[in-house]
Amino acid sequence: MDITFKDVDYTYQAGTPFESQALHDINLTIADHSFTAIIGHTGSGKSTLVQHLNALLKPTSGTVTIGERKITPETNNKHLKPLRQKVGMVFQFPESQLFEETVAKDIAFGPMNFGMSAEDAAKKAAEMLNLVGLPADLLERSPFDLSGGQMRRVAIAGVLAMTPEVLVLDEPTAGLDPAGRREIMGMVTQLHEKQHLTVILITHHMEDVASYADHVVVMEHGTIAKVGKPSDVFQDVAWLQERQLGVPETTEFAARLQKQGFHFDRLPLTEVELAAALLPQLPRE
Amino acid sequence: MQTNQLTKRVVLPALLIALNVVIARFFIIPVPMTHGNINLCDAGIFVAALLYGRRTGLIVGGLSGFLLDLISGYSQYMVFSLVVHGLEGFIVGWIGYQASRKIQISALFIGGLIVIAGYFLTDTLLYSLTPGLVGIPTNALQVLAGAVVALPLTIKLRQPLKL
Amino acid sequence: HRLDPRSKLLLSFYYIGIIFLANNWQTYLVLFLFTILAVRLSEIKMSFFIRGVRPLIWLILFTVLLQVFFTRGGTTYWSWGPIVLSQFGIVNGIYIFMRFVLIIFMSTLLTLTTPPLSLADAIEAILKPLRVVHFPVYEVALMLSIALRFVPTLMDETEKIMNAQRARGVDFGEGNLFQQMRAVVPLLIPLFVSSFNRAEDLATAMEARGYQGGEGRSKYRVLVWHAIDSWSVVGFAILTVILIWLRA
Amino acid sequence: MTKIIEVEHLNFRYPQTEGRPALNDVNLTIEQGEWVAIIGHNGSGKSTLAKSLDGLLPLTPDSGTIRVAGITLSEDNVWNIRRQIGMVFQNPDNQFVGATVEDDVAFGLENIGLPREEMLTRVHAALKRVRMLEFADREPARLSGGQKQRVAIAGIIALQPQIIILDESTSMLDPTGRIEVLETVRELKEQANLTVISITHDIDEAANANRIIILDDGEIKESGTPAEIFQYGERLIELGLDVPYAERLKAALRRQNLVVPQQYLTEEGLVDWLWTLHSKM
Repeated sequence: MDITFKDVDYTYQAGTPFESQALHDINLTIADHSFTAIIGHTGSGKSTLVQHLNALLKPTSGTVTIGERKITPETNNKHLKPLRQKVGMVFQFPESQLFEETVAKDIAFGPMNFGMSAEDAAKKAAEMLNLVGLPADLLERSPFDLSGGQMRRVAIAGVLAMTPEVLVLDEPTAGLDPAGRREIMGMVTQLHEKQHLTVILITHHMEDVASYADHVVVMEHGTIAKVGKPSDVFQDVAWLQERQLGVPETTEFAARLQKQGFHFDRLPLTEVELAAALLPQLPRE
Repeated sequence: MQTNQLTKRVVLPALLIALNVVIARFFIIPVPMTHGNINLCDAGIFVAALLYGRRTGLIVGGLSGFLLDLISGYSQYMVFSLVVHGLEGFIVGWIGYQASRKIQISALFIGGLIVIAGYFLTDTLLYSLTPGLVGIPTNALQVLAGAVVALPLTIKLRQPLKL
Repeated sequence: HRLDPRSKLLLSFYYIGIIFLANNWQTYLVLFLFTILAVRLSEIKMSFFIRGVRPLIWLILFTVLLQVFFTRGGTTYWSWGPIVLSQFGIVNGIYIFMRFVLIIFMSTLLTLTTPPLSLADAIEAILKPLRVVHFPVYEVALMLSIALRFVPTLMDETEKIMNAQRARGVDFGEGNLFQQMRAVVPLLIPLFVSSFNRAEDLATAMEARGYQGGEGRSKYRVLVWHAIDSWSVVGFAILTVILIWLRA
Repeated sequence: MTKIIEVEHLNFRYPQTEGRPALNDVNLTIEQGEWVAIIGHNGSGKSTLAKSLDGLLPLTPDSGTIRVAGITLSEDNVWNIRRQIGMVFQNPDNQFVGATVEDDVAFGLENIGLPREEMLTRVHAALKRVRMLEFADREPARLSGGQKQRVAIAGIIALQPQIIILDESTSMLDPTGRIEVLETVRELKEQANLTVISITHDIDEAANANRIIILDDGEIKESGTPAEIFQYGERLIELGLDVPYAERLKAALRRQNLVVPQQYLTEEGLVDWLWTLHSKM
């Protein structure tokens, strides 16, 4: 399922004295089965952009095409359910969406809204809990008794239970410790590689962009400032640093080595790449 | 050593008032021909009163009614709402706090009557008998909606709020 | 606008009180002129006030018509069964219409000129005498100000959770009343839980910053009573006297 | 050097919990002017320890002793101790009391009953020092997370404490906000000789410290300089910290069969080492 933005503008509270343009002239294609990272400052329009992916917001002008479905400013708010089922959204701090008495019921909530029977949804819940790496004995516990990290995974399981084809994650690791961050990112990679989900990730961690994404979109003041493969986008270290967006640590470190006198054809993104590039430039014992 | 129980007696009602204002501003169901709409602020007052008792019910009811009227431009009702919703919260909390389900339902019923009667008197006093009478069905619908939402909430909130 | 919130609040309430003094065309006229003067002094566009009336327009018309057609007395111009168009009816209809408009104008004026925050200060100041009977004046004012400070925060949160649940297939604002009310449960539970957690955090933070109850605190915000406040009070006093004098 | 915090045999268990206590025989001394980072995985007792120092936990007399600036923590002088300690918590929204920036900074001053004239000068000065003066009349809803945390810091320094505790204060911020807050704390520490205790998962924040303390299951497991602790490499992950970049690169080079120095190198150090090696070619 490809997703295409064509000339998309979005204005909050259009037609009122408080109107403010959040997106301007967005043209973007997100290919099926790709892993796209969206980076940019708070307020650059990242969150507004992803809310167009399942028509939580409709463009004020332009068209968003999600698979077969075209969303225009005139699109009716009804009959959006099939779309919402196909595009799963994990918002920032998703644990705040938990509300049911048990973990099982909460995970089953989404699928049941999309018409799954209670029985199937219960099965799905057990399956998804396992998928996010939590033990089955949590199923009948109250989600509010779990630790913060566990709550977050239950919330993600609740989104995955809708069996979406596209998974959108808005800073899924915010506020977690490094171990928790690794586990969540590991899980997302698995979903992308094994279940072939299209993944769209909003993040501030350039390391994650470098390690996982095959595409990166740089947002600035509601427009797309740059788009491309991470290995291309991160070459321009100065451009990114000017915008205080940062680059992967390896890239920054390699740029420093380059100033010292080392030579790189292209700046590497991960320490493994850097080590490989350094090896011919160092004496062997 | 001190714990923060005393401070919480100020802060928790304050947050519930804020939440109530938000709930009332967000969930407005238009009703033609009357005050224009009903909102869910009674649901919030009922929940506060049933979960935390008459003191919290009184404060949350009275002050959220008071604030809401100012913010929504009905400030002629401010003082009346303070009294009516305050009394509503107090009575519901008094009767329904830690009581059986049946008693809680009757508490909500009485609370609802207080609101209906209170606004009937207010409108009659401010304007005339007709607006007072016209308000009765709207207010009845509003407290009914509040009660229908509040009851399942109080059950489901016990666990997460550790009550 | 420039008035102290204390005088604004008290005078608005007082105004609603003296509206009851009006009972003939002279008194209503005086009140009307006074209100228009107040509106002019506020420098707020008339359209805002008209907008305040609009949601109530059906109720007002309905009430006025009932008054007009069901009041007997004076000259009868026209009648059809129980419905009468009489002199008293028309006069009463005009009076009730005036009362609606006057109250709504004054209430709109208060809302538009009073930032809710200054209200907390005003209430604290007005209720201060009640401390004698151990009424927790500081606590009430603090509650109001904390509540106001958290309204935008919880607004954002509501929006966020609403989006999250919509993404999970909930339809808000659709279907019949019962369906609409069912839809709010997945939203209200997280909101209550979050408010509760915020209260816990905030209470801890406040104690860490030395909050130990209202006693012994000093005030950073102060209200200043200006000459204009005194003049407004005088204005209202004169108005009262005129009204009593003109009453039938 | 003066000891500003002395903790002896501190034990604590949350009421109505079973299993391990949250703090188990913690002994700790912190010198005035020190910056100490406390790390540990989630649930290791870091925040509990921080709260106990400020008397924010229902401690009992047999819990052990806590001395802050020479005062032994007890029911009677908890408020004196709180005046010595300023705490910045994790969620920027949930510690903002005032309806505007200046009201919030004044909140702590109102609590101690400071006269209004004095408050005006202190609020002004504090906001200036965290560079938030032009936001004085703003409402919190219009501020970024980093700005809210800076207001929280202003509220603390207005009270002129000797100690600042950062309880995961940067964990909910974006990278810009994190840098803002850390810069602010670093500056203030220099100017006022503050003692800083920061509880964190952030490697850059930990690198600022003079000393890192590792907490695990409510017990102090280790304590050392950042250089000593950072040598742990991959093990740092389970202790709630990232692996420093230099260590990660060293590991990658080692996998390429290169012999790398054992001891911890800063990034600077690693550049130098690589360059020296390169020059031998």
